[in-house]
Amino acid sequence: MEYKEMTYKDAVNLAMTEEMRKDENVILFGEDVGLYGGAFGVSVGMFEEFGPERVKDTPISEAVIAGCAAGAAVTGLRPIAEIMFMDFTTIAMDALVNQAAKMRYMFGGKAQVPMVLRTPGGSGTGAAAQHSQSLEAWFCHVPGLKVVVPGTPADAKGLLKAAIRDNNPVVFVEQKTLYKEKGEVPMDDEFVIPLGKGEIKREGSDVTVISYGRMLPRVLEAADDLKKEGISVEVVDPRTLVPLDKEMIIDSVKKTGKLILVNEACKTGGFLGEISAMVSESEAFDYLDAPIVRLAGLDVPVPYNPELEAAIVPSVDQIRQAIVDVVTNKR
Amino acid sequence: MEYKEMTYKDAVNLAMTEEMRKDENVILFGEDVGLYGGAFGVSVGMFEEFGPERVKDTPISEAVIAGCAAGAAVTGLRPIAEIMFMDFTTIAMDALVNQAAKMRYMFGGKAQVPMVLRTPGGSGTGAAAQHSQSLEAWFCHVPGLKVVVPGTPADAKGLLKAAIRDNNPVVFVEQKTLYKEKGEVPMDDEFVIPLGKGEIKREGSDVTVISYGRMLPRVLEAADDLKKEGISVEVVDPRTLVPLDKEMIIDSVKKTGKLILVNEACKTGGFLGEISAMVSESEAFDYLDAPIVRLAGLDVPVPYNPELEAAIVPSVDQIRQAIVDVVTNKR
Amino acid sequence: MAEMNKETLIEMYKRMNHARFFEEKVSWFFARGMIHGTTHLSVGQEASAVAACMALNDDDLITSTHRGHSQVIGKGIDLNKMMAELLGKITGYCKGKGGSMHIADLSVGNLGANGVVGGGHSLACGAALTQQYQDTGKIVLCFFGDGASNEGSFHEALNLASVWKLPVIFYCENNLYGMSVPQSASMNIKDVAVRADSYGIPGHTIDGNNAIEVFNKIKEVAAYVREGNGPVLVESKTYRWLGHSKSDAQAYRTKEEVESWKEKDPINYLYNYMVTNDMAEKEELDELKKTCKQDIEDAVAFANVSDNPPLSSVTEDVYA
Amino acid sequence: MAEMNKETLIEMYKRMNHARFFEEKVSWFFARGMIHGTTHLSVGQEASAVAACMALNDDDLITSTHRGHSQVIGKGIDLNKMMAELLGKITGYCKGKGGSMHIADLSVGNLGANGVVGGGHSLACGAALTQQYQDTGKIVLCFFGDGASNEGSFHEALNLASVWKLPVIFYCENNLYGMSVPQSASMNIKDVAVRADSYGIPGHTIDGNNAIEVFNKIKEVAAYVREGNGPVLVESKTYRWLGHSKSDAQAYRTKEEVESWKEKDPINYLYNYMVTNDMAEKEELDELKKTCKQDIEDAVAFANVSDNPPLSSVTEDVYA
Ligand SMILES: Cc1ncc(C[n+]2csc(CCOP(=O)(O)OP(=O)(O)O)c2C)c(N)n1
Ligand SMILES: Cc1ncc(C[n+]2csc(CCOP(=O)(O)OP(=O)(O)O)c2C)c(N)n1
Ligand SMILES: [Mg+2]
Ligand SMILES: [Mg+2]
Repeated sequence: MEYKEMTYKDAVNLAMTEEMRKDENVILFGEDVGLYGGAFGVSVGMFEEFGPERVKDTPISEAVIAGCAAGAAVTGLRPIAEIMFMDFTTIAMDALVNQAAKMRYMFGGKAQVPMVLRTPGGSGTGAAAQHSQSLEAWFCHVPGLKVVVPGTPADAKGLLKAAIRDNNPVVFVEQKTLYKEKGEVPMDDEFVIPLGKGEIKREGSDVTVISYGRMLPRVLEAADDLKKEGISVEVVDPRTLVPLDKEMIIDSVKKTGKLILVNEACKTGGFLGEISAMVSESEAFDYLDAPIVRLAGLDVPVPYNPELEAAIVPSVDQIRQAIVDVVTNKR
Repeated sequence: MEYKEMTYKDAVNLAMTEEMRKDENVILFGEDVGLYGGAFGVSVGMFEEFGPERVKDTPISEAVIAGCAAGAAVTGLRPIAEIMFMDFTTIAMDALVNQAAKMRYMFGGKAQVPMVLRTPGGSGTGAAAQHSQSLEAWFCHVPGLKVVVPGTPADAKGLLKAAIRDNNPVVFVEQKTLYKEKGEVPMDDEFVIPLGKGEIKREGSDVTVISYGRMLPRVLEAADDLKKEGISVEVVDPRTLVPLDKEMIIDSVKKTGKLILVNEACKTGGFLGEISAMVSESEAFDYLDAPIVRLAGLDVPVPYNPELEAAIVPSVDQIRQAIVDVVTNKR
Repeated sequence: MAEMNKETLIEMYKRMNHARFFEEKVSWFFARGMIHGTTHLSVGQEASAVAACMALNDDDLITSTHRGHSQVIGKGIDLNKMMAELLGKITGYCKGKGGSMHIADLSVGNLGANGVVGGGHSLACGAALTQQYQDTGKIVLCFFGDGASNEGSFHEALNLASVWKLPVIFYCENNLYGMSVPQSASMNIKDVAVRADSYGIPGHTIDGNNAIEVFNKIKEVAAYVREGNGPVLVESKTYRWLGHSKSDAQAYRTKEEVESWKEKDPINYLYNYMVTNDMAEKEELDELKKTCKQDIEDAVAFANVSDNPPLSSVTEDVYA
Repeated sequence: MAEMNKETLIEMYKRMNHARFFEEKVSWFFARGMIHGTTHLSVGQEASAVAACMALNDDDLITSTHRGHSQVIGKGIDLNKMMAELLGKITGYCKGKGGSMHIADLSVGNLGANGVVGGGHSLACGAALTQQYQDTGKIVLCFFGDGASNEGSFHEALNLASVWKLPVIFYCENNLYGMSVPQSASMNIKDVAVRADSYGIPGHTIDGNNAIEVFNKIKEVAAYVREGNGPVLVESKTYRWLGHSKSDAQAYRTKEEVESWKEKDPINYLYNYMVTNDMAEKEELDELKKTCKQDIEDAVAFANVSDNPPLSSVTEDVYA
């Protein structure tokens, strides 16, 4: 396979571009996605290639962006809708949760809603409490939706292509602070990563660390550091939260007997709780020889001051320390 | 203390009425809460007692109902806002999550937002997928909000009074199917149950079952049944999910060594995961001698057919069976 | 303005009667606790719903509402499957999973009723976008109530549709109340149609109890929309005879008001119109009415002998 | 119409200059990476924001927006605390937790800027409800942009305010763009003010670069609103000279367009107005401008010597 180094943002762009070239029912709309290229520049160049019929600016109206995508999807298009910040999905919840997610079931299986709602989540950009949330856990609690959070450029490409081809509404959570991160990305336009398949980003035997999205590079860095100290960390990235690759998680925990979970969302009610509970009620429970540790965001709105902002999400140091503690059985 | 038997619905009404008599800054608004008395009749008689200035019908506009409550609260009133079905809080999320919950923190502690958002959750009424959800887990994931789910008429009264007096935005989740359930309710108008205090609804020693809201009576029934069979079940009702009475939960698990969690929300991403994870990372982990079991709603939209609808939430039988399995260490 | 022929009017009369008898039957079931949940009946609003649908092409699309029985019968529906759905049977439109508030039949362009007031506005935009993008020549009619026009989704959808010139008719069935709240207490305007001005689109107010007026206006508007001129807002004034839903003491309105509207019965109006204009004989229409009633009895019989969905189906159809 | 005296105009001129210099400084900081995050500057919109606030009583309330620096300076603010907030310091209005998009000062009736476009509409209704209910005689002015008027919250809030006769002025600063999208591509109307008709309330369009016109119109409207007549929608046409936010290549508009608006500099306009009408000497105004510039330097000095918030504060102030 041919690879090319590119940013996470460009990988998202490439996935959309390739799918739009292949299937003319794929269109993109959202606020400022056209000429402006999106608030984060993700769709730069697409307006020029596909024109105003396929790359459409909307008014500032998140509810109708999501609802219009659902209505278009159920009638035969495969829309990609962008909500500029994940915080503003709050305005689109009825359309997503009550309409898009439920239409198929409510109508007895006679509808399908192949839409993707792309939205960037996460703090770290100095944009404060209303532009920095990580709300993926909400969507995971809604049957009918699939939820994807890619952590690398290659995953961003492969998963977005799968999301666009999927016949269900998919919430595709991009990571603002990864947008400019680079990685090797397969240029094959049939490079599609199936939703529901996690990836072991690094094999190890002493402890399993599950993480995704923005925290993934930090976990890998901590794992690298600890290798030198003789601690072997297995890093599992579920990549899609719904459907979740339970098997991969359970197998890894059975192998290592120890589990640490890392993300940046507020701890209480976050998706790490779901993973912890799932493991606790699985056969892996009997293999656990230490408590399951969650390292997550503090339960606070995101503050503006950069030092405070940095302090609310797990740092490499904290992750490293947590791993050491668990492996050496300190509580 | 003087007690009176009354329904859950009347207990909610009584709490509001008492607080409105005491504090004229307390007002109620929502769709059809006035002359009509609310879709479920909860506010019947209040329009007559307090008049149109204090019991106000709104247009069908959930976003402004929640936002207006936040704006009124931050300027000195103590509004109670009703959203007719919990499903429609989807339309009010920006106001609740981005505004009400965050104002205090964003403004450096200089604001307070003493509002209550009352809304009935749950299935069991034949109203299908868009009128039956249990979405409390979402709100638990939002720092700044408190979340209450009363399971008895007395708790409904005592907790709602506490919620109205609280200086924070409180999401008060009523239980549709409990509205007509009766119980003894203290008539003292200073009967206030502090938010964050759970209650052991029944003491036991073999297993801890944590439940709240609509599932609570089922758990108690199962516990009663099993007593006859010599199984001693401790039933813990957290009553408020945020703040959560972790101490009570941890103490109970340390005592019994076994934990079952029961609610009716969809299992994946629900609040039971949070409780499970919290216990797994607490000192109670070492006392656990069986996997933590979650009995929750199926991960499906709520179906219309009554048999299907009944099948998606845990039944008394299923709860009983789960308890027996855990106690006898069957997986 | 399109000409109406006898065939069309007869079909309209038939569907209006089907709607009326269907709902009377549903009401009867509810009174006896034989249907669970709740329902929102549109008795009195049959002309508004049926005539509007009949003015569309057969392959045009609609989004329907919680008060949608007349709407979907107007669009053309299999009464058996509809009754079976109300009774929660596997033979129902939604295999018993949807019920009264979620009747959908994508095969005839019925994109579904909606339990969320205002939930259809933005879906209609999306459906219209598909038609525009694929150049199908079809248009979408979006049903909603006076109350729904106060939801934010109304505003966002009409604005988007206007800016994108989407082929949608936003069709407000103004029955003067949103549940218990009269229009005067939920908006400070007399005609919902004036809201069209906010989007730079045409707005019309019509007598929703006059099937002829409804049919003609929607025909006219549909042609305009189909030509690519963008959306139109049409407000149809009508009235629901019964309570808002299953349990409603109707303290918010007077018996006299209800009675005065019963005198404007849309079915009688059409009957008299056809007879007066020599388009049909009384006997023919009376006979037709009987058939309609029988059709509903047949639907009940069909539903009654149908099975409940198997328990195993509860986890099916969540994902495609 | 209220008379304007010299004192008022001088104060207005001062605040407009404060706003201008404040933002120039902020822009300077950003260009050097000395402030993190993003910001939305209102250079060019000073008259629209400041004159509107000054037409209110001191204890009236406002809700502000993401483009709120001129608005909150117009309402009266401590520049030191504001600059400290931009720099994330503990001495800032929000103890460094809010930043540019969340400046609030409840003590002067500033209920806070809002990072959510349209987020203030319904908060303003609530604040107005408090005034009405407690009969305080105060009113609320709700700032928002042309783009924000396409959010559903706009519709719900104006409708509720109208039905409840709440004392709010909905004040749209129409700077012709919502981020990159021109008004013509986001709504099919020329004046946002026509949307007032949907709620049966008065709507006015004014020249937002003319401080005198803004002041007089808001005075007049405030009196109407204060008398209990319900809300009013006022649209103030203006223009932002700079990009939407920190990074904006402005491909969506021409340099000529921007230049033509710079010729309508609201600060110059007020300067000339005062001089021409013999309300102030040039020297006096030039001197004042210098003082304003110095005030901003002082604010920077204050902010610079202020501490960062302690890390421990990160978990404070979540709950009351
Ligand atoms: C978003 C939402 N809010 C509230 C309700 C509850 N509800 C159902 S029907 C109704 C009244 C709707 O009024 P209108 O739009 O005029 O339609 P009508 O019932 O008069 O046909 C209400 C408030 C709902 N289903 N959805
Ligand atoms: C709900 C929401 N959607 C989108 C954004 C991103 N955003 C910030 S400012 C802006 C443009 C707002 O336009 P307008 O209301 O005209 O105000 P202006 O920026 O022109 O002052 C957008 C889209 C946001 N902050 N909130
Ligand atoms: Mg109505
Ligand atoms: Mg603008």
